[in-house]
Amino acid sequence: ANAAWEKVVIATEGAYPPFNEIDANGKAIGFDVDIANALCESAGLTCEIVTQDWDGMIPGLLAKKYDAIIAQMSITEERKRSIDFTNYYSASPAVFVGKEGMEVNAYADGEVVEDALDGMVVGVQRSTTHSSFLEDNFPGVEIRLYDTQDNALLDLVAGRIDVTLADSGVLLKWVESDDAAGYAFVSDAFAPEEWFGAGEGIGIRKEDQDLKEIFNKALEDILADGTYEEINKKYFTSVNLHSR
Amino acid sequence: MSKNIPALQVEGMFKSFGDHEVLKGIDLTANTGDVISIIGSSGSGKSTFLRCINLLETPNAGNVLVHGELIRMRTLKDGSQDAADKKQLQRIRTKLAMVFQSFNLWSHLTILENVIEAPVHVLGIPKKEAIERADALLHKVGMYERRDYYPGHVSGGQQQRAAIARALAIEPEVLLFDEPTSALDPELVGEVLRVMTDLAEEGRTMLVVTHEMGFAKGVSSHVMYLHQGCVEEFGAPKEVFENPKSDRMKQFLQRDF
Amino acid sequence: MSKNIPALQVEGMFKSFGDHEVLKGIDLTANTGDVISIIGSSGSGKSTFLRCINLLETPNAGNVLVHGELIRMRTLKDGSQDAADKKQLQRIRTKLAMVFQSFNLWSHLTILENVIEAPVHVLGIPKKEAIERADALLHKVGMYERRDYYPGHVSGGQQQRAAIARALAIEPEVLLFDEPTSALDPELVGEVLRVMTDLAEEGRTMLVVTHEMGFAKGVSSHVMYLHQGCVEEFGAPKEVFENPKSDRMKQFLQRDF
Amino acid sequence: MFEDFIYVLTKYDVWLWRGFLLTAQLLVISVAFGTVLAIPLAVARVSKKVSIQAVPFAFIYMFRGTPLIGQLFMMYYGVGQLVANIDGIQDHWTWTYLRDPYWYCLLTFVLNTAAYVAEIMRGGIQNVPGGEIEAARACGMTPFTTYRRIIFPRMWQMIWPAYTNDVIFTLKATSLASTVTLIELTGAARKIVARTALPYEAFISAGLIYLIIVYVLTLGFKMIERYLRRSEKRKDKLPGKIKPMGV
Amino acid sequence: MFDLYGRGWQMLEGGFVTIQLCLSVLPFMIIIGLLGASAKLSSFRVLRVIGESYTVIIRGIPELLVILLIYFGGTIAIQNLAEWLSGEETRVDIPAFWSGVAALALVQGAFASEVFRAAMQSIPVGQIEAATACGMTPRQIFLRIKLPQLWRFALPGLNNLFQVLIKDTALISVVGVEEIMRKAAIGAGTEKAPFTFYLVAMLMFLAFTTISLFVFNRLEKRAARGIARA
Ligand SMILES: Nc1ncnc2c1ncn2[C@@H]1O[C@H](COP(=O)(O)OP(=O)(O)OP(=O)(O)O)[C@@H](O)[C@H]1O
Ligand SMILES: Nc1ncnc2c1ncn2[C@@H]1O[C@H](COP(=O)(O)OP(=O)(O)OP(=O)(O)O)[C@@H](O)[C@H]1O
Ligand SMILES: [Mg+2]
Ligand SMILES: [Mg+2]
Ligand code: NI
Repeated sequence: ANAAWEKVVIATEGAYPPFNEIDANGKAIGFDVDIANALCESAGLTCEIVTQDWDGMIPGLLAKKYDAIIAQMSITEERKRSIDFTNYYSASPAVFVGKEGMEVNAYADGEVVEDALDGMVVGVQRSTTHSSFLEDNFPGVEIRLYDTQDNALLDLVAGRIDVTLADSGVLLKWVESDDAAGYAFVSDAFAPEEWFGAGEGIGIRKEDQDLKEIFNKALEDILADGTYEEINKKYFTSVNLHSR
Repeated sequence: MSKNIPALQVEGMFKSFGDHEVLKGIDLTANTGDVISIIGSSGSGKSTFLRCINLLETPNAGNVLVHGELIRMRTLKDGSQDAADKKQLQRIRTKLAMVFQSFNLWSHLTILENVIEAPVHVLGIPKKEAIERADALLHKVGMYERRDYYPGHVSGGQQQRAAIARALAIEPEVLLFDEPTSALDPELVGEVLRVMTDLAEEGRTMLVVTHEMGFAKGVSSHVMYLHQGCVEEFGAPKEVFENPKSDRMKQFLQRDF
Repeated sequence: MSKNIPALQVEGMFKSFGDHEVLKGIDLTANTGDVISIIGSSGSGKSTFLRCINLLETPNAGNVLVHGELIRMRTLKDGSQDAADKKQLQRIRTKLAMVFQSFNLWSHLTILENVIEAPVHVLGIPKKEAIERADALLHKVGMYERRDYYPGHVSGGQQQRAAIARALAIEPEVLLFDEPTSALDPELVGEVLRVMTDLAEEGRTMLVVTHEMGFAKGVSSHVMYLHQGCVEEFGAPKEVFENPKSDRMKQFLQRDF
Repeated sequence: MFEDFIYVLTKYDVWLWRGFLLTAQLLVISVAFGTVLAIPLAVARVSKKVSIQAVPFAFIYMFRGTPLIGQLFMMYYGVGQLVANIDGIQDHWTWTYLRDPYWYCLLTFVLNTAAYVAEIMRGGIQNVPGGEIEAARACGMTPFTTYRRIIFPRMWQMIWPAYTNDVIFTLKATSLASTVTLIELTGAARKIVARTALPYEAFISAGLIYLIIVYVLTLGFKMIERYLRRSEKRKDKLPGKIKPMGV
Repeated sequence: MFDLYGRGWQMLEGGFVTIQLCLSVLPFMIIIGLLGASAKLSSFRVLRVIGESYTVIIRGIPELLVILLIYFGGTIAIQNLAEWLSGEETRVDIPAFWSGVAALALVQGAFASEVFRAAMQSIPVGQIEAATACGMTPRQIFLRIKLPQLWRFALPGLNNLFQVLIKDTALISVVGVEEIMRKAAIGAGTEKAPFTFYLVAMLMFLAFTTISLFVFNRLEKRAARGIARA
C-alpha cells in the first residue's frame, strides 16, 4: 500500500442533501464533507474532496481516481465483494416519504410485508441499498430508478411517483423544508442488515488496510472529542446519527 | 367529338419570365385530326408555348380551350395568373397528354405500370381493364415484350415509345410532343418517328415541337414557325417550306438543312 | 553526360496483367538528344511500357538502365518483382520525368508551387533558387503570367504546359510523355505541341507516346510502332512512315490518317 | 474475467432480456411514429412559401442542434413538471399516462427521430427528378396523388441508405432512456454494474447485444434496399466496393 | 435574468467546460481518424481488419455505453497496465474530464476514420502517381500531397462530426464532468426549477452548434479555393 498517507482524495456524490450537495459556487458541502474534513484534520491528512456521479462511485475507487468514498454508502456484503469499508460513521435507517396521511408499512416486525406497495409507483435512487431492497422484495411493484435522490423528490412533488424510499437523514431535512408542504414520513424507519448493511462506512480499496486503520482511529477520536456531535447537530437537531 | 368544335384553341397567349417576354400573343386552332408541327430556332419559345397550354407554366394572359371548354383562370393578388379551378385543370390535363423530350418515365415503375398509372389513379379505371388497354397500346408502339422492364433497363428509343404509350393511355384529345426525338441517338430516332407517323395517320390531334424537318414536311397538316415569341408563319407544310413568306423563315430553313 | 552512354536503355521488358500479356520483351536504346515517338493502336501497351520504365507499374522481367545505371530489382516470395533499393529508385525517378495525359497537377498548389515542389522537397534545392529556375521554365512554356493561379483556374492546354514545366524542373535525363495532348481540345493541342517541339530542338531526350502523327513524323528522331506488346517497326520517321515494312503498320497508317 | 462474464450473464440474464425488450419497443415505436411525423414535416419543409417552411425549419433546427439527452431531461423533468402543476391534472384519468416517464421518453424519441428523418426526406424529395413530377402533373394528377404515387416511392429509393443509418442512430439513442428511469438495455447494464461492480462484463455484454441488433437490422434493411433499387439504371461498372453505411 | 437562482455563473462555467471538451477531443479525433483511415487503406490485412472492426464495433454500440465502459472500465485497465509495466504500485490519475475526452475521441475517431478514408480515396490517383514519378517517398507523398488535399474532401464530413461531438459532450455529464448538462441537472435538482435550467442548457448548445456551423462553412469555402470554377 501507499507508503505514507499524506494526501487523500475523497469522493462524495453531491446530490444527496443534506449529506452532500453542491452549492452555487460549485463546491461540495454537507454532513459527509464536514465529517471527511474532521477525520482528515484529526488524522493529520491533507484532504481533497471530489464529486463523483453515484453510478461510478465504486468503479472510480477501484480505478484509483480517489482513495475513499464518504457518500452515505451502506456497508453491504455485495459491495464488500469489491471494496472494503471502515467502521460505520453514520447509521440513518431507511424511511418512506409520501403524501401526508398515507401509510406504507413495507417492513414491520422484522418482516417484509410483500403487498404493502401494491399499486404504487415507488421512486428510489439507482444503485443504492434502497433500490436493492425494493427490487429484491417487491418484484411486482413499479420501481423508478433515478440518477439522484434530488430527481426522485422532484418527481414526488410532481406527483409522478407515490412514495420514495431513502435515507431518513436525507428525507428528514427535506420534509422540514418548504418544498415538502403536504409530504411527510409515511412509514417507520427501518434498516434490516440483510439489505441495508451495517450502517454507512467509508469505502476504501481492499489493499489499503492502513488507510482503513487511519480512518477508524480518526473516527474514534472525533466521536470521543465531540467533533462528531457538533457536526451532527449542525445538520440534524433531533437525531443522533451514530446511534443504531 | 363533333367535328366543328376545335380540339384545341389558344387565344392571345402571353408569357414572360421576369423581364424577358417569351411569348407575345400566340393564337392557334387545332381541329380534330390536325397534326401541327411547331418549328423555330432555339429559345424562340416553342417549349414554353407547349408548357403553357397544359399550364405546366402559367401564362400571363391568354385563353386555352380544350374541345370548347375554357380553362378558367384567376388573377392573384400579386398580379400573376393561376388556374381558378384545380379540379377542372386536372380534368382537362387528362385530355392533353404530353410527351417530353427526356421521356420522364417514372423510374420506380415498370413500363406497364407507367402506362396504367394515370388511367388507374387519375381516371379511376379498374386495374384489369387498364392493363388490357395498356397491353394493346404497348403492342402498337412495339413495347409489349418489354412491359415488365424498368425504364432504366431499356434503350432511349424504347423509353420514348413507352412514354408515347403512357400519353395515349389516358385517351387524350390532344397529344403534345416536345422534341420527342432530340434526346435520342440518330438510330433510335427512326423508331419513335415511325410510331408518331402511325399516330398521325390514325387521325390523332397532335402538336409537335420538332427539329425533324422531314417529319414536319412529310407528316404534319400544318406547320407553325415561331420566332422570338411570335408566329412568323403558319400554313400547310408545302406552302411554308416551299414558299416561305418571311425572311426569317428563309434564313431558318437555310441554316437548318 | 558522355555521349557514348545512352540516356535510357530498356532490355527485354515483359509485363502481364494476370493472364493478359501486355509487353512481350521490348528493347529500346535512347541516346542523349533522341526524341522517340511511340505509336500503336489502343491497347497495344504504349502507356504500360512508359509506366514500366519508371516503375509506376512493376515489369515482370527486364532491365532499365538510366544513363548507364541499372535499376536493381529483386524477386519477391510470390514470384513478383519489386525494386530492390527504394532509395535508388527514388533517385532514378528524378532523372525520368513523366508528363501525363491528364496533367495530374497537384490541385492544392499554385502553378509555381507545383513546379518547385519536387526540386525543393525531393532534390533539396533551396527554395529561392528553385523559384528562379521555375520562373525561367515558366517563361519558356509561356506560363509565367499564370504562375500564381491554381491549376483549376487555367485552361487544359495551360495545365499541360505547366505540367511540362514541372517535369523539366527536376532536370531529368529523359522526359516521358504519355499522350500529352489527347485530353485537350484541338485548339489547345497546338500550344502544347509547340512547347514540345522546342524541347526537341533543344536536344532533350524524350519518349513520347502519341497519336499525333504530324508530331511523330516531323519532330522525332525515331519512331517505334508497338503492336500487341511487340516492337513491329523501329526507325527514322521517314523510313517508318514512307516504307513501312510490316503489314500491320501499313494498316495502322491507313486507319489513322 | 471469464467467470465474471458467466456470472453476469447467468445471474442477470433476466435484466438484460427485459432491457432488450424495452430497447426494441422504444426503437420500433420511435422509428414508426417518427417516420410518420416526418412526412408532413418534410413536405412542408420543401414548400416554396416561407410561412409554411418556417415552423418545420425551426423544429428541425432545434432538434438537430441540441443534444438528445438534454431534450430528454427537458421533456421529462421540465415539461413533466409543468404538466404536473396544472390544476386538477393529477385527478384526471390521463394522469396515469402523464406521470409515466415512458411516454415522455417516447415522445422525445419520436420528435427527435422525426426531425432527423424529415431532413433526410427533404433531401430525397428535392432529388426526385423534376421531369417525373412534371409528367405526373401533366397527366392530371392531384398534388396528393403525385406525392403518393410518384414522389414518395422515388424518395424512399433514394433515402433508404441514409434512413437505415438513422434507424441505427435511433437504436443507439434509446440508451439514453436509462437517464430518465427507464431500464432498457444500457439501464440494465448500469444496474448490473451497481450491483456487481463489474463494469467490463456488464457493459460489454450489453454492447454485444447492441451489435447483434445492429447486425440484424442492417441485414434486413439491406434486403429491402436491394428490392428498392431493382429499377435502378444498370451500370456497367460497379463503383468500387459498396460499403454498408450503417455499420 | 441570467441570475438563474445565483447559478448563472455556474452555467457559464459549464459552457466553458463544454467548449474545452470539444476542443480537446478535436485533435485526438483527427489523429485517431487518420490512423484508422490509414489502417483501413493499408496493404496489411491485419491492420485492415483491426481498422474495420474498430469502426463496426464503435458504430454499433451506443455512445453512452462506450463512455460508461471507458470511464469505468478504461481507467481500471490503464491502472492495471501502468502497474504491470512499472512492476510496482503506481497512481495514474485520470480525471473524469480526460476519460470523457478519451471516450469521445474514440467514438468520434471511428466516424472520422470513415470520413478520412472516403477523402483519401477522393484524391485523384493521377496526382499521387505524379508525385511517385518525380521520386517522392511514400512519406512525402502523404505529407505533401495527400494531407493538404485531404481537408478539402474531409471538411464537410468533419463539419457534421463536430456538430455531433458538441452534442455528445452532453453525455459526459452522466459520468459527472461538470459541463453544461451536468450543471443544469444540478441546478434543476437543487433549485427545483428543471424547465428553466434545461431550457438555458439547450439554448447554449444551440448557440454552440450554430457557431460551429458557421466556422466550418467558412473553412470549407477556404479549402475549396484553387478548385475549378465550374
Ligand atoms: N423557367 C424559366 N425561367 C426563365 N426563363 C426561361 C424559363 N424557361 C424558359 N426560359 C427562357 O424562355 C426562352 C424560351 O425558352 P423555350 O424553352 O421555350 O425555347 P425553345 O424554343 O423550346 O428552345 P429549344 O429549341 O432550345 O428547346 C428562352 O430564352 C429561355 O431562356
Ligand atoms: N492496371 C491494369 N490492369 C489490367 N489490365 C491493364 C491495366 N493497365 C492496362 N491494362 C491492359 O493492358 C493493355 C495495354 O494497355 P495500355 O494502357 O498500355 O494501352 P495503350 O497502348 O496505352 O492504349 P491507349 O492508346 O488506349 O492509351 C490493355 O489491354 C489494357 O486493358
Ligand atoms: Mg425546348
Ligand atoms: Mg495509353
Ligand atoms: Ni437492375
